[in-house]
Amino acid sequence: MAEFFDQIFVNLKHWLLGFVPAQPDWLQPLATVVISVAAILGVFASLFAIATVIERKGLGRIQNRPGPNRVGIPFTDISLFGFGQPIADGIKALIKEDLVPRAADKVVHFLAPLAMFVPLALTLLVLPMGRNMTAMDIDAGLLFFFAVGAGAELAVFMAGWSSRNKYSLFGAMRAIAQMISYEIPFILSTVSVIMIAGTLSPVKIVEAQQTYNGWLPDWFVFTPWGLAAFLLFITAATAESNRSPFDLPEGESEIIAGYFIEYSGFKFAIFFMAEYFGMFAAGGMAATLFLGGYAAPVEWLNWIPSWAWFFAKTMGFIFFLIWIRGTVPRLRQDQLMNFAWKFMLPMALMTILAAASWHFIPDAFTRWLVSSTLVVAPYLLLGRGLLAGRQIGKRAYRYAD
Amino acid sequence: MLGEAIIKGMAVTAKNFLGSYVSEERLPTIEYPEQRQPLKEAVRNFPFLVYDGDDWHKGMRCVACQICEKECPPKCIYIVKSKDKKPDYMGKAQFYPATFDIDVSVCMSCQICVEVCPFEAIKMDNEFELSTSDRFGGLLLDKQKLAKSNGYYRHIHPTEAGEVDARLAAEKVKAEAKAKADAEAKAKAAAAAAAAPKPVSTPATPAAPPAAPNG
Amino acid sequence: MTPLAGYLILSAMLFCIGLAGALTRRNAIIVLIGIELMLNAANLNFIAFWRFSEHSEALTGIMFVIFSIGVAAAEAAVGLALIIAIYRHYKTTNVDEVNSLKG
Amino acid sequence: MTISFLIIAALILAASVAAMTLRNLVHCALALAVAFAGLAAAYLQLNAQFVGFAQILVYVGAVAILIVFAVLLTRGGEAPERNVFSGDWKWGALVAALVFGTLAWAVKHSFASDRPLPTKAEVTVKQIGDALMTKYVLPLEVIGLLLTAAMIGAVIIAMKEEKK
Repeated sequence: MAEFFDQIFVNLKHWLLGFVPAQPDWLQPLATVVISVAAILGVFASLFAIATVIERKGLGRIQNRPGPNRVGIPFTDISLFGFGQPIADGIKALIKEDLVPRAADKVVHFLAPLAMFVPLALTLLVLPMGRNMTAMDIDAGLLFFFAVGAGAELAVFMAGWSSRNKYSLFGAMRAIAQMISYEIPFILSTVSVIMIAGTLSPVKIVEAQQTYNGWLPDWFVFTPWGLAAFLLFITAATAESNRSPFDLPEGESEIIAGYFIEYSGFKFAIFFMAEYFGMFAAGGMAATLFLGGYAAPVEWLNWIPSWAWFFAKTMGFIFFLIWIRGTVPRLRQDQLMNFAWKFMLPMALMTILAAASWHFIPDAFTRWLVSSTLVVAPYLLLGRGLLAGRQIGKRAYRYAD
Repeated sequence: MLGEAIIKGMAVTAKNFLGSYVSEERLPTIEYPEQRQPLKEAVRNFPFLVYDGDDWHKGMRCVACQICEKECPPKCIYIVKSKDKKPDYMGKAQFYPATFDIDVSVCMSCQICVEVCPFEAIKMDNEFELSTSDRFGGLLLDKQKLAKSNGYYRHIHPTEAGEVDARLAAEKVKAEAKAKADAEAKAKAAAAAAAAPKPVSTPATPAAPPAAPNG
Repeated sequence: MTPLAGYLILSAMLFCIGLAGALTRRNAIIVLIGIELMLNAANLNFIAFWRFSEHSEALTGIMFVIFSIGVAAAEAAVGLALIIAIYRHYKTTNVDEVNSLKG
Repeated sequence: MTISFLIIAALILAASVAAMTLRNLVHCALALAVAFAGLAAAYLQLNAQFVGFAQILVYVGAVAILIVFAVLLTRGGEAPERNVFSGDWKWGALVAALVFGTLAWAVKHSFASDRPLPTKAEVTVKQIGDALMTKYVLPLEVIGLLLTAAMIGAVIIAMKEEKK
């Protein structure tokens, strides 16, 4: 029975493929790709709608207010607890007039949201969303994930520059500087997982984490280097998708709305959706690399279908981002850069060293000892070292006191 | 340990988040149209005309003395005095306003008209949901729309209405006492006049009653 | 016209477009873009020959291209640094006007 | 000469011609990015997956943005007013055409024109990793050194000299 639910979507796809005639040999593979892509876009678009509501309700509840709970079925007072809100937002985005500034560079202005959305949607193809439910099971899946993710920076520049607006150019420059400097820890934090799993393919990385010893599953996050790499990956992913403490590019207080300032109507909605797709992809990859993808946390929970675990972990990551957004204030640009280059880069290199020591030391106890010291020691030294130089005290105002 | 400040912050927001589902004090929002904030007593928005009893035209206290019209700073009151009179709450015949318009788009709720009104005829209402689609006619309230019963006044401003009613009742009692006293004095004077001519003589011509009221 | 010849013709065309751009355009950055295109044309040749060689497990073609991408990235970085330094000094990136050797 | 090859070739050539001939420099840089992406597609079609993704990561992700930043730093944003091509552009075009002629002649008469298509060469990342770590470990170290030197050199060249 559990097997049936677990493979329900795979069987559904095979059933659909049955209708596709087999004469032209290129029709079958095309059909599989079309079905997978349609499924992914459908699922993640609805997840995007739900995520926006969860974000606004979560942030509201953190600030002791209920968040959207009005939009429901029209002409009745069924409020659907606010989950009608994305429909209202979608219609609003569709109906709103789409202004293009006169001085804007029409072609580049028009292509920017597309160039932003396509790479971030492509990154979803390599995520193993369930047992043999991967749209594109390729050997160098992780490299594909980072390569296509790097395409988003160019789109950010296109948006910022083509709007011919100083604020948007500022926002774009900040966003690119941030994305490039956080891309290196983002990639380096996964090198340790690749070393231990011995492959770049996310599917095999997840299969390496399926076993359980005793109660604890063999996830990489339960190893010292795994935990450090997981935290680095999450921080870098937050910075990569311009979220919460790293949302300088669209710092509303300073530069209004960053690089998508001259976009309204549906183009703005595409930017918004692209950002969320980036977060889903980062969440999915974090779950795949460190939290055992579609594996159940404990042995006897295996009857729950594998894809349910994947989406639970991804939405858990989204809620964690919302939780961080409700808590931590925004970083200054120089703090942001220092944190990336002076703290996260050395830490990422140290986690690779820790993973190496974990791999080559046979004895379990010394393995834990060496690996955790290789992670905790630089964490403390770097942390203390970076803070030593500056006097973190009460802020002294030179003029207004 | 580095980073424990972030963890402490996360704990606070987590407490708020979970608390908002559990304890009432962590979700103080009043969802406006369904639940309403109880208005303080002294809240005032636009004036209205008070009337006693149940017929708004007969019981209206306003006697069209037009003091409020003259005193109103933005000049948003417009009164046309009636030709005939109607008895007021003490039965004395008074004028009444044929038309009494207030342009609430101009009124600035300063309550000067209430302070200068000698007859307690105009008071401040706390009704604020007054949105209309018509910008001009819709905001010009005529006499009928302005008239509200004294019971409504006592409902929205209980203490103030209590004082006003007490004062009016006292005035009424005093006026009646004075009227009674006048009546007695007149009766006594009439009786005295009737008694005085009998003992002297009974002249043939009927003397005009010396109307000498002693008020 | 086998597929290998197709790729070779494509990379030759790409190389010549890059060469034409580098030779005819005024702006230094476009010259650098032309050089990038020429480098990429060469990479395409390597991969084409690797794909159509008998024992493709030797991986020489792929190795060459990986190192070539590394070197090209380094070269682009240094080239652009030079252009920015020249721009700061001469206030122009026009290749014809940057012709005096005096520092 | 499959259709997909023709599509990718057309995309690459169109993008690179655009990169060379457009007036606005930022448009040139973006066209170059499209050309790089087209080349990555060509590599994928030639079953060189690792190189295709490396191409996207390095070129589209970094070099294109580097060039765009350089364009902005040298005030290339606005469209140039004077003629975009240098004075004697005809000679350049002639030289390029000659080079293409010789190359095309060489390809036509070489053994390549009748080379049969061998089997699908499936290369896993593990093989590339092993090759890099065993046979090509020296070039790997040298390229690491070279990249560091290039980075430091680029920073020093482009650094603002302190006013003496």
